[in-house]
Amino acid sequence: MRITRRTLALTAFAGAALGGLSLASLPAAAQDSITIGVQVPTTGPEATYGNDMFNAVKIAAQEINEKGGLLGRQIELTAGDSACDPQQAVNAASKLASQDVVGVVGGYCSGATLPTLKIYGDANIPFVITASNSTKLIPANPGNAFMINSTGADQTTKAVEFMESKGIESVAIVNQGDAYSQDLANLTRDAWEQAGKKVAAFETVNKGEQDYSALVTKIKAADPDAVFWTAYYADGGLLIRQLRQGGYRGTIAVGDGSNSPKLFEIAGRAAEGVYAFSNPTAEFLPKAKSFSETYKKQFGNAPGPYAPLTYDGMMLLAWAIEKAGTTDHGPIIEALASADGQEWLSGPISFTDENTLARSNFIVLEGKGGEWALAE
Amino acid sequence: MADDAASRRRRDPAPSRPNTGVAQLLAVFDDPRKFWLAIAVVLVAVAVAPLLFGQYATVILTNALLYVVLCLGLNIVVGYAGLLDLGYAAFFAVGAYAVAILGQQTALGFWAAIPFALVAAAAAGVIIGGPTLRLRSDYLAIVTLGFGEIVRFSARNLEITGAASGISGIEQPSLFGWHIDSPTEFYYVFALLSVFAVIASVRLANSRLGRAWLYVRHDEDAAEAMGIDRVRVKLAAYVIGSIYGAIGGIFFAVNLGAISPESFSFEQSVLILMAVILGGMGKIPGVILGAFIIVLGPELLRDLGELRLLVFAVGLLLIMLFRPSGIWPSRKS
Amino acid sequence: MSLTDILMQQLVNGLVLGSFYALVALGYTMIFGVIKLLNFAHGDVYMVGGFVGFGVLSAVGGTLGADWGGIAVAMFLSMIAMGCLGVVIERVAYHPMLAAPRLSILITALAVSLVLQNSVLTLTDGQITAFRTDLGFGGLEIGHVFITYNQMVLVGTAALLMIALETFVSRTQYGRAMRAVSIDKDMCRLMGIDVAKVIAITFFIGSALAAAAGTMAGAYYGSIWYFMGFLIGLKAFTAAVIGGIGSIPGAMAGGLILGLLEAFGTQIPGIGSEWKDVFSFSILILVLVFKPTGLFGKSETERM
Amino acid sequence: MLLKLSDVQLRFAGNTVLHDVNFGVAESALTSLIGPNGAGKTSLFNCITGFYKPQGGSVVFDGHELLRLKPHRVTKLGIARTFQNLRLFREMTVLENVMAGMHCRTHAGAFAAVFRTPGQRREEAEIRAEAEDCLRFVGILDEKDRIATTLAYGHQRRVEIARALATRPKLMLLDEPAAGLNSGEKDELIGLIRRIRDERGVAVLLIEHDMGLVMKVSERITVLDHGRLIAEGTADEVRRDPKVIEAYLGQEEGEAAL
Repeated sequence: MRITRRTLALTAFAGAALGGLSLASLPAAAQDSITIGVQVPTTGPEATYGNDMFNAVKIAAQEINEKGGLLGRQIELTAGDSACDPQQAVNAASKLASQDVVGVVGGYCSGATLPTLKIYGDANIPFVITASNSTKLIPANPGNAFMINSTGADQTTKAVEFMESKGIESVAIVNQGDAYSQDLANLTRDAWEQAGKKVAAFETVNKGEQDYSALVTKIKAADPDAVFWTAYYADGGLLIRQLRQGGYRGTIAVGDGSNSPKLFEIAGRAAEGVYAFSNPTAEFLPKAKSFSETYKKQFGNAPGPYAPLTYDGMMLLAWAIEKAGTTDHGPIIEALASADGQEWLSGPISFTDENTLARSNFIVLEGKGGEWALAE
Repeated sequence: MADDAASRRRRDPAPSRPNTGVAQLLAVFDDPRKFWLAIAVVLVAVAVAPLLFGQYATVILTNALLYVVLCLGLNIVVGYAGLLDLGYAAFFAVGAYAVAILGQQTALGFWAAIPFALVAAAAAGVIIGGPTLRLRSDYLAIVTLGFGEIVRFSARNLEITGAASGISGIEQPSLFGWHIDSPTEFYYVFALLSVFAVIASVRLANSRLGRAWLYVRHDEDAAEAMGIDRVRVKLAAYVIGSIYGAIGGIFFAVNLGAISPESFSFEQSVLILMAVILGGMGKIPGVILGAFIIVLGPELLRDLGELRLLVFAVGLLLIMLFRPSGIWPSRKS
Repeated sequence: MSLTDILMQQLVNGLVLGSFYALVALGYTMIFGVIKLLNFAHGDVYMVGGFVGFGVLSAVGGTLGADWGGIAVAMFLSMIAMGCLGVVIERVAYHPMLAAPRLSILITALAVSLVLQNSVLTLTDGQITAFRTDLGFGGLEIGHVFITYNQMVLVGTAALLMIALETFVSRTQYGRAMRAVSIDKDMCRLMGIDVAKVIAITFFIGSALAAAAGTMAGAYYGSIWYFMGFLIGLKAFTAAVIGGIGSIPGAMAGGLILGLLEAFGTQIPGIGSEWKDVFSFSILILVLVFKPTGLFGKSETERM
Repeated sequence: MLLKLSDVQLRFAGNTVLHDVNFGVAESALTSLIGPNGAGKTSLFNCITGFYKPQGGSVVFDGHELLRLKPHRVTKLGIARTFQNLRLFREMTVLENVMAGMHCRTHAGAFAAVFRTPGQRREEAEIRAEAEDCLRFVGILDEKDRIATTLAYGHQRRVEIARALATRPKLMLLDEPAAGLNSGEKDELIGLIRRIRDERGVAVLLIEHDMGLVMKVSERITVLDHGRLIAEGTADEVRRDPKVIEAYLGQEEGEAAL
């Protein structure tokens, strides 16, 4: 009889667990509100950025709700944690899809965003991607997703143009072996070689590796005019520090993943004069002033690098819903595609045929006195 | 591990097993009617779950069933043969990449690619296991860890594996005109795989080879004195484990449609191992329970967030210290 | 830079990196010596040591300054704290398992490693922590070869610690007992040696050395995070295996050899830096398969 | 000669454990290997069965050189052994323990097991039948479903013997099979050893300290002391050999009441 009881207990457990799952997938809000999904990493290595993006959406939704909501209904947010991991992102996306969301905003790690495109595509849910910008997303987009961050290709164009203007002839490109930084590194190498310049070294380091001295020596031996780090600030800080420590005196530039005040904490003085290519962050956007203040007041710190874009993403989606005049997915997607270049915090938004941002939004920053300032 | 034999018997009752000693506790499952009734209840529950619960639950359950396959495979290596494998995700990766690459580079269909993927995984198992299974058992753990990382780095660096971005646009398979595409369809595919995996595990455990694993794990010398080639028997466990991993990987790849190196990290290997140990090494129902805990736990306790892995790690430590045979009850001796 | 300059510079780089590997490898090898356990948690003790060192430096940096003086104090306190942590880990997790099958104790070690790692992950939200110091970038330039003062202090400290350890093991009563325990525990018990105490001391010293490495690495490289022990743990294990696991001089030599191999390996034409770790792990596997006793290890019969 | 050892030499870390040992076991013979503690008897067993690798000499069994063979190959050629300290598979039943012996006489692999091929099912039945037969032979068939390590000590010894028998050996090496048995059990053991030889035609080589048992059961006795072979012959010859008396008198326990 023992075993029968155990079987019963387990069955009960399984039933409860599944019940819990199906409850979790019920619409989070009452019938008369509009549910918007927010797909960002709220756990995992990139949680800081993810939470930052979520906060930006919260501010946007709050502002809309204070003005009476959308189509006369209030906005409810529901989070899907991608944890920057493809499998978890799929779980999160399925959860959002089964909650009948009107649209989804977010998307940070490109690798995690990629497999979710199909899920939203199958359900025809409008998806405004506010950070992920790998060019690999473009062919995988079934047509319902819209990328409002400039793609890696745009960043490459900016980087090449800027380095050429500085008279740089040879460059060493270093990435971190993840989808985002490898994509950017490859694009930059191709563009740089196409411009008839020299790629002196093309290197990959591993995340979490502390000692780059051997690489620094190799780079020094290749003697490039500039080093371009295409990955994130954490390891970038270490590399910059060791490059300078090892006596490298050329130009150092970093991609948008390294645009963080923490770069200065880690690299210290070595970060002075480092150039960063970045999508527009709040402090350099005149229109984002009040957004920054609200954010600081509400969350106690300054908005992170993807906050304004994500705020824009929510606002753009809201605009499209209003324009479509319905919560049906099809008309909203049509409305998004027709975005007419009107001004948002980060500038005008309109889309190419591939649903990517029609203009490059990249700016160049320079490390000055322990913080980022506009270069040029 | 008193329990391997127990679980085997639970699943596969011998027709006339007398109620002496240990067999007594398992007497319930010696009653074929009750045994098959329990099996039937489980199968019906598995079959109707997607109809009762929504799409989200279906996706999560699909994931849990994938873990069931992976965990049963690792269970053969760890639970039966007693080999600590810290790089199991590597075989998962070999299977996934093999079908993805064959699907993109060749005209082979999905089904025709499967044998190649399995052979690739078995070959990887032989290549890594062959030389290392002679070594001390703890060296094996670290070699498998190193091997897991080598596979992940290689996938990240090579052109053919799509480098860090991985491979996307993997075609979903069709079977006799039925295009396997929706989450619910994939759920049933994985449910079928799990059933096969359980049957194969039970049959293996009940075979000459399965007993040899236990002999070698309990006492290598005595086993060898009985004429059992311990290296060969361990290699068999390792290769079979790798095939299970590859099968999981193959269907993981077509289900997700896109794969990248992050899915095959050390953390993945550790999660699979945790499931096996938490549930109970060597016990098939325990391992299945472990797989469900590892997958459903974090979904049910979303608030845990970052604490998720810590909770599992502490659980693992407590299990090892206080109940090394795992959560699933053991037979008493 | 001429080829000679490059190679000389890589020699310096390899020595610095190798010093870290050697310090961590020593703990691996000593602990393996006394309880034949591959202590997976060792790399994480290094990591926690880095965080404790950072905590101490943040607290005392104001008064003592955050250059080598303050770092020395931080390192010392971190060594003591991690030494105690090592003893606690042994007592709580490994001691009850010593009679259990080897598989169980290995899994327990893995569990301890995961608990340490994820505790820090939870406390830091998985974020990298900047380890701020006042260390300068100055150094000596010999020809085209550049050696910073920091590198000199670091290699010097590592050498001092290793000399101290070697003296301890060969000259003191406990050191001799440690060697005796690694050969035959039962015989030691019969001879009245307090085996449990010797094991505790071994864990203390091994963990303290890892903490020294962790603190120095944090200060020298400028950042710490929860996962920093994983890679170095694997590398240090590789170093211990190259030298012959169980052998103290072997761990030192193995650390330096691996450091140098990695540094020079970067220069090998045709192999990109992305293959660096594959290169290290392949060395590990090759050594284990073809010369499992390493350079200095003694072969042991696992037979009855 | 079924088994022939010539000049077998074994050294451990500089200590010579076996000095040029020469001896043999005839087909279907009952032979004992005796000697004081530490004489190297078990080491010699380990050299024969492949667990130790002697530095020199040769071990020929049934026309095969065993010196470089792994233990499982030796067993497959027809040498089975028991262990001085019981080495039963813990937490497994008596029957499962004995089934281990059949491993080297059967072939079914993973594929056959997963698909339950007819050959595999036949083989499983054969394994079970033969294991039960071996248990019947040693007289403990009724205990086949108990956990082996819960049996009475004397019966655990028999499980080991049944397990060795299940390998279908030509030669069986028994390492102190009477240790820990009471006198009644010892008598039964003598009967069992004789039946192994008489009914199954298996030669037996015995290491034993109980001289009464050795003298009763052995046709030939070989004496080992400090790794050297010091005497060989029938029970009476050995009993009278002065070298043997000296070797045993030198021992404090004087356990050998010759």
